[in-house]
Amino acid sequence: MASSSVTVGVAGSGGDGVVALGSLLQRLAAWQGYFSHMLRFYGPQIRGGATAVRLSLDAEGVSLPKDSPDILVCFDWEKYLEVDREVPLAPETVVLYEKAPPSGLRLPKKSFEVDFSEASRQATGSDHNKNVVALGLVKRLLGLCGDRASEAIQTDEGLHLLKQNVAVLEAGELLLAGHSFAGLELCPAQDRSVKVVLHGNAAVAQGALRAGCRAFFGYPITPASEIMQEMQDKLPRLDGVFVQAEDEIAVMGLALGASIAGLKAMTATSGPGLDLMTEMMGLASAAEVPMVIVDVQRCGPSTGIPSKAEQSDLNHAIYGGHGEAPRVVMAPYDVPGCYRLLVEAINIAQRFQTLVIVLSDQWLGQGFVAVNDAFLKQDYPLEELKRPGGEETGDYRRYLMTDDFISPMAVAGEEGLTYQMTGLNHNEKGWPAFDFETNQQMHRKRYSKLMPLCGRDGLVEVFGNENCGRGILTWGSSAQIVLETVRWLGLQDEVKVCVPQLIHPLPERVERFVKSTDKLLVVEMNYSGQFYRYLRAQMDMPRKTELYARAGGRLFSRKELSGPVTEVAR
Amino acid sequence: MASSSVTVGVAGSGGDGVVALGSLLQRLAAWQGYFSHMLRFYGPQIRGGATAVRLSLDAEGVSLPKDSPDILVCFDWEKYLEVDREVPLAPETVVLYEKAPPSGLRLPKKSFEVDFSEASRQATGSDHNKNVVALGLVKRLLGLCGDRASEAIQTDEGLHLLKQNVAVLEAGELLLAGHSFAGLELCPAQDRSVKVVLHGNAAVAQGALRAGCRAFFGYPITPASEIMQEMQDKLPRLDGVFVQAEDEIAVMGLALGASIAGLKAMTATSGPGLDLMTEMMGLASAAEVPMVIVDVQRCGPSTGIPSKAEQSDLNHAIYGGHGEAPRVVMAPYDVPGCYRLLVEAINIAQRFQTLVIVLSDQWLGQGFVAVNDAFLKQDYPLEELKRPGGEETGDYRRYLMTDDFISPMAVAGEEGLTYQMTGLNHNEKGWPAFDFETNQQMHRKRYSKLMPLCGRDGLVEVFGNENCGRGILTWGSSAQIVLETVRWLGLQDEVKVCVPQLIHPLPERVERFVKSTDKLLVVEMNYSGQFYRYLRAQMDMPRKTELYARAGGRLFSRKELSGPVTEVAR
Amino acid sequence: MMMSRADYRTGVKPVWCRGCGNFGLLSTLTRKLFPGLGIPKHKALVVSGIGCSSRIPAYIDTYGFNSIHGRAVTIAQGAKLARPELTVVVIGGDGDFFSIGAGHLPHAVRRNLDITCIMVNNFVYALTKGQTSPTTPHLKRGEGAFLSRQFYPPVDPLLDMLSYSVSTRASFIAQGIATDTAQLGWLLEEAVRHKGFSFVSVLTPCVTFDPPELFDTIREKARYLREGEVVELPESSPDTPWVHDPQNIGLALRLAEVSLMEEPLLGVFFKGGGGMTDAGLSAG
Amino acid sequence: MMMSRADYRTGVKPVWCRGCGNFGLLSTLTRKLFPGLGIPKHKALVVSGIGCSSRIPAYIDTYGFNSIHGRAVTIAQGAKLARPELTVVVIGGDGDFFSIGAGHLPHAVRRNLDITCIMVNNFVYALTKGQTSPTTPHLKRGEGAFLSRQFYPPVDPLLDMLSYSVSTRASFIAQGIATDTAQLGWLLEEAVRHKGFSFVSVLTPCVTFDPPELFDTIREKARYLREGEVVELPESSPDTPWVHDPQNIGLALRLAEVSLMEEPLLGVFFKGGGGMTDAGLSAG
Ligand SMILES: Cc1ncc(C[n+]2csc(CCOP(=O)(O)OP(=O)(O)O)c2C)c(N)n1
Ligand SMILES: Cc1ncc(C[n+]2csc(CCOP(=O)(O)OP(=O)(O)O)c2C)c(N)n1
Ligand code: SF4
Ligand code: SF4
Ligand SMILES: [Mg+2]
Ligand SMILES: [Mg+2]
Repeated sequence: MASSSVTVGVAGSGGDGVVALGSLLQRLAAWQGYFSHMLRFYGPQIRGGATAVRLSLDAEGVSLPKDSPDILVCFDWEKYLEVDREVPLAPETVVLYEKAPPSGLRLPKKSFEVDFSEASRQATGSDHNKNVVALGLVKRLLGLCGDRASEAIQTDEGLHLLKQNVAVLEAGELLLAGHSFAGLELCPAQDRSVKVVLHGNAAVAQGALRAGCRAFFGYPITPASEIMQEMQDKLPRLDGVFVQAEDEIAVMGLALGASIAGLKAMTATSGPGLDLMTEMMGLASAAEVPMVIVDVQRCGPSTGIPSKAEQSDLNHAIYGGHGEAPRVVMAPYDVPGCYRLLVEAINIAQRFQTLVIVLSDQWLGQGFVAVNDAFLKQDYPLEELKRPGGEETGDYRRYLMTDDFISPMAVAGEEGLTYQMTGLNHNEKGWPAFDFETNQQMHRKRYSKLMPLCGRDGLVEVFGNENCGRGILTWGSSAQIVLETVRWLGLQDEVKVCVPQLIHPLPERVERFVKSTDKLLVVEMNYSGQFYRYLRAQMDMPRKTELYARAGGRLFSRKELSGPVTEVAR
Repeated sequence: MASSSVTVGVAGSGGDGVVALGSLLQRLAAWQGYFSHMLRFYGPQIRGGATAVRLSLDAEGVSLPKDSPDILVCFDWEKYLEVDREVPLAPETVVLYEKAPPSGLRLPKKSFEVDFSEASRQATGSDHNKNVVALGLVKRLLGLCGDRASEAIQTDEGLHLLKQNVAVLEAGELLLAGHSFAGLELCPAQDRSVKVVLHGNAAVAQGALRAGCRAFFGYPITPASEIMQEMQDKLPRLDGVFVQAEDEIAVMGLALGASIAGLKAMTATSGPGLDLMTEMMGLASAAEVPMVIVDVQRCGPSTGIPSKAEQSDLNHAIYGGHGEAPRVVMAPYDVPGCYRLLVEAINIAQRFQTLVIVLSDQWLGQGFVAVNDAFLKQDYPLEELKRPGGEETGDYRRYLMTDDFISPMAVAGEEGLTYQMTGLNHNEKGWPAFDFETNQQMHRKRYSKLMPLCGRDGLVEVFGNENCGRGILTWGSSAQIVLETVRWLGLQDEVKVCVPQLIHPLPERVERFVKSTDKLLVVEMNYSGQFYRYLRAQMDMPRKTELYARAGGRLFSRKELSGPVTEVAR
Repeated sequence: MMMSRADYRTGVKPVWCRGCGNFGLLSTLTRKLFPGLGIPKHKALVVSGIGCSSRIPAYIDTYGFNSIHGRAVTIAQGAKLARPELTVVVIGGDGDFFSIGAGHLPHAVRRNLDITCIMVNNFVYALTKGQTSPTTPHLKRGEGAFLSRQFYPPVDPLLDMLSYSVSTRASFIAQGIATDTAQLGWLLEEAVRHKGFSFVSVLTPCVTFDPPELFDTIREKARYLREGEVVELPESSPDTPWVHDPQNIGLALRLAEVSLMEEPLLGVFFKGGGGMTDAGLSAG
Repeated sequence: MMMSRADYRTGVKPVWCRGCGNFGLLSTLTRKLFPGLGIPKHKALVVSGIGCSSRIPAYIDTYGFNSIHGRAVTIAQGAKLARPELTVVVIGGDGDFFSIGAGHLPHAVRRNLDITCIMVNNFVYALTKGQTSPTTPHLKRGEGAFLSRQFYPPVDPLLDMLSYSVSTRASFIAQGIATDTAQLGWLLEEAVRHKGFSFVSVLTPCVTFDPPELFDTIREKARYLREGEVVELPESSPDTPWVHDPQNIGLALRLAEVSLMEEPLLGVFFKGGGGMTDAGLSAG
């Protein structure tokens, strides 16, 4: 009986080619039409330490890797033990390992010692390709022998390693030939179209470019650097502007400068960098300069755990900075959503002349998925600045009070429309003003202009039975596991799930969702329940509201969430 | 009939000696035992522009200046019109002015043109001392002729200007001799002890020194610079450390360095500087380094209105910074409170090894009051770091998990107790740790250690009839006007007022207060109701809760607040 | 389109004190620099930080941005990259450029975009009411009549800018004085014309917070640098005088070592070769 | 109390790659510097920023603080002011010191507190996986074999530190190489002994992200500076060689102009006179 979804784990040291094995498997499968999702884990070593991946291959849609892999390839038990919590063994796990396990470790029944290195040596004279040997074996176990494999190997850049190593791959396929591995074989992919493989950081960059972003400024920081990398690679060809700056304050200054001169500008960072941007965030808000910041969240506070996900920057995104500097906060929950939401974010920044902060996180940003490429091909309407009509010449008022509180904006360089901006409180002309009335009026302008966003129902997704009174509210990548857990427990009819991608200002649809429940669960990955408290601050919650929140450092698992999810559905 | 309280206004240009007049009057009166409170206002000019003061003199206790002065001294009507909203005329105001008013301006009945300059010239040959002439006249009108005046002039440093100008003062006293000014005379001060004259910024600095603060690092910023000034003057004599640094990031770095080496360290800043401290705030919290930041709030966002008060940094103080970095947030509401709260803040920082943010504001910080000096003479117990017991040598664990979550702390330089700090997630030894369990445990430690503060009832004041069900919650300097308004409306028995000086973590006494009301009003000076939303996020509020909040730039007045206050009391 | 001088002033009245040196800079910009180079007002962008000097954009009717303390040069670079046809001028105080903003300068120099920085050096934090700035002359406590709160030696803006320029050899570095608007106008024109990063230090009196002796001393001791003429060194200098050659960075470094308080030199210190093309940056 | 070498290591295993130059620095500190100067471990404080190099405090059993990116030098100064008897050492990367942290350096130099900064210059942002840093050698795209993403010229740490020191004349500035721990140990001892601010640049291979050619070139071209001996200049230099005198700041500025990629000079560049007393600062 073939499965619709199989999870493969690989563990070893960096030098064993662990991540390469996972990536190759993912790409090969994508050519056969399989969806997939790969999680990567590293030990504390900067390079070459313990490494693991956990990877789901799915015939029907992207699903999360199971908590324990169905197949584990282990190159090195010592390294495995540094990351075992990320690829734990279940009794059913099929283990393919190279060297004998340490005496204390009890392996599942179906464990096989396989000399990958030897097979590599036999095929090529060196054991450099033991990961390709293992790939061959896994490929056979999964029944991944579709007709497109050789085409893929010939044409896919990402598979060029296999091109020179077809013999090694084939050697792997022949190993353990005498054993049967029932239940590991994958069903044929439902939709055979080749899937696109990318991670959230790449999707963010590509979405931004699609929306017309032509100016990116960055400073390296884990786990956001891939966005900068992608922008550095792509912007020059698009005649865009790219600078790796001296720090995150400069990043924001450069980006604001580009924005007032008419380019759609953005940056990406993680927690510590976001902190440094705080003062500039206030300036962007006060002077109403369009700007997008993507924050790929990692564990805080301070340097925290740079390589692991957490959802703990929400407070700063919403409330960070002195004074009152309204901004928009959004959060995608999956990789295609990263793309779509960047289009939205750039659009909103332009339309509302506002700062938009997009909260991604380490596992969304760095986890590779194979998905349908529909989101890339879709049509996206783009928004541009509201422009002065022409009649203003001579008395152009940059901060004119209009009905929708959005003033027509000229950009530096346009004839007849010179104006002066300032972070000081200012009047409609942009000139400094030190009186209460103007201060109040401009606060009102900056807050009110964003209110129409609350009606954007499309930025909130509700899954499950809309009529039931049990609800779960969650945001960002946690939503993926919540949804999987509900499915896994078969509770789709018992509980509905609301995932807002616009978080601030709070969409009306979220309020309606909360009002329609009598029992509510909020799930998020941070210690203090930031989203929960943000919701409470805005509206009344059902008496029976529970919060499931904890610090990051390990992904939520289905097992972990099944308690609270079952409880709310009951 | 003598009054127990009179409000005097002065307006003119900077060169007219407006502020000097106010200060001299305040000091002279303080020597007679009068309480007083002086508010200062400036126009946009950097120096020498429009200037005004509004000053209450009170025989019974510190009271706020009335919305309109009983006496206005005006040196220059043109300048007056730039600040007229701050010293508005009432029909009863007695106006003493030098030059004829512009034609459009209607003066109250009791208005007198007085040639202060001429009187000055007659007494000294120059018109430099016209403000002293006016002082003489006002002094007579108020009946401030107590026996201590000449002693004061001889001995008080702050009055040395009068020492050489006794003749001028006397010339002023003789002006308008033929008129009667009934009702302006002040009752004798109830308590004749000489009052101490200082502003909140000075009180902050002195309180900190009293608590043993011996390291101050600062960067100039309005309206906090006076704290730095005071520290720069006083620390050297106390063998303390002072540096004016290159920016606010360096300020925090220097202060953290001094703190880990065993000095009680602090800084003071305002909004933009606080933004720049964000990343360091997280480090202080993560590494559990004692630290106090005083934020003298001004209008935001961004540069805003640097010279005017607002209460809009609360969100950043509570929530600012990526990740979850627990800290303590406190807010004094009057000048003696600034002193007392700094003692508390430094104590709490030491005892809990935590970051404490104290929120003052421009008018609290820069407004001079004359008050009883009891708060200076009081006994204040001081707290010191919880120290390692001695048995640790060899295996000292800096972040030991203890029952109260506070670990004994050694400071750099102590023998046998070396340890390594980091902003990375770390274990009890302080060594980097990248696992979820340690991350969760250390979050719990940092949050839980602060919980005992919630029981500190003494940090919350409740005024009025504790048994009534109508309540007002307010914080910071707004509390002064709320309390005055309640008194002014005679509603002390109808409504009780709760003023927490500890704001975060939320004191239980605030929760009890809220629970004991069925109708509640929250008053604060910011646009979005930050304190109100913070309360909502923590607890259920009565269905009938109203918020009165608006941006800064003008002080609340009794008249403005009487509507909402009457409404809640009804 | 011809611009008259008046075209470059907005209707906003400066908040500066009477006699403030900033008025000299304002008129140099609106009456000399912009009309002199014929820059249409919409083609210019003036970015400033925070300080007395930084209030200037509100008074100049070009595009303007009075931004935040110390960061103007970053905003200016972003705008220049986005619209290379703009004439971008950065204005800030000594605190702005060399205290809180000091970290941005070496990087701006090496990027070498065609922008012009004007540092209004009044030796003090004026807007915040007279604290010492990084350029406040160094006097030990009680040693001199003024500014005695400064305990550590001042930074040396010209020397620093020059040392940052050693690798690029492409910057323009000059010093003028707000009280000689004729020379200042010329220096600023040269700076704007220079293709690449330019830095002009403008010695500017703050009549409210500087002790009057400070500027009296500066004016008295000031000497003009002229290309091809012998440099007048202060008497204390052990160096043999040389002929001023602003193309020679070695000589420029020696010039910059002359102490400002001993002999303020006015003129072009260094004028390097052309910079990289702006495109270089986005080709990254 | 005598300290053995082992006393200065904690039980924490370094996370660095095999072959990383940081091991050389670690052993220089724990086996040479601290025992050599007989500094009891509780009398030393090592403050670092963020980066591969900045992980070092966890491995050294003195007081230590692995702080945040670019700010270590500020924390170090605060600690030194509070406890002048501490030996305070700052360790950070090239990114730490000269990118995000660049603004703190001129001010640290002029304060001239008795602390020692060690810049681990590996020419790259290593911890974040290989981006260009401010010291990455400048090659136009495609021109050289390595690091071709760097489009603007590198900053010059030694020249900058020297130019900051011109006013104080009191700093100590040196360059060593992580692969010669004997000289490095001596340089660090001198730096710590120097009463005042010291800055030591340590050329350090990053075996993971540097192209191997980079360090091969550096090692091959490196020359030692010795007091009283003639300075060996690169062939391209037009200068006439001179006798090395680290007390002469003018000569030091000339030394610093020698391009690192042409001839990395190892030794003490400058050693100024004693600084102000630390007390000067708090006497303010
Ligand atoms: C982050 C931040 N810190 C401090 C301030 C307060 N501040 C305003 S202007 C200024 C310095 C003014 O000195 P300078 O740059 O020399 O300009 P000047 O007023 O002398 O022209 C300071 C510290 C601020 N606005 N922002
Ligand atoms: C504010 C902030 N921005 C960015 C980062 C990410 N980051 C960590 S280390 C580093 C640079 C590392 O380079 P370097 O300082 O040269 O040290 P190395 O790793 O090469 O030793 C950066 C940018 C950070 N930790 N904090
Ligand atoms: S304080 Fe000084 S710099 Fe500021 S406006 Fe007045 S004179 Fe000019
Ligand atoms: S990446 Fe480079 S600097 Fe970092 S540990 Fe590895 S070799 Fe050392
Ligand atoms: Mg200045
Ligand atoms: Mg480096």
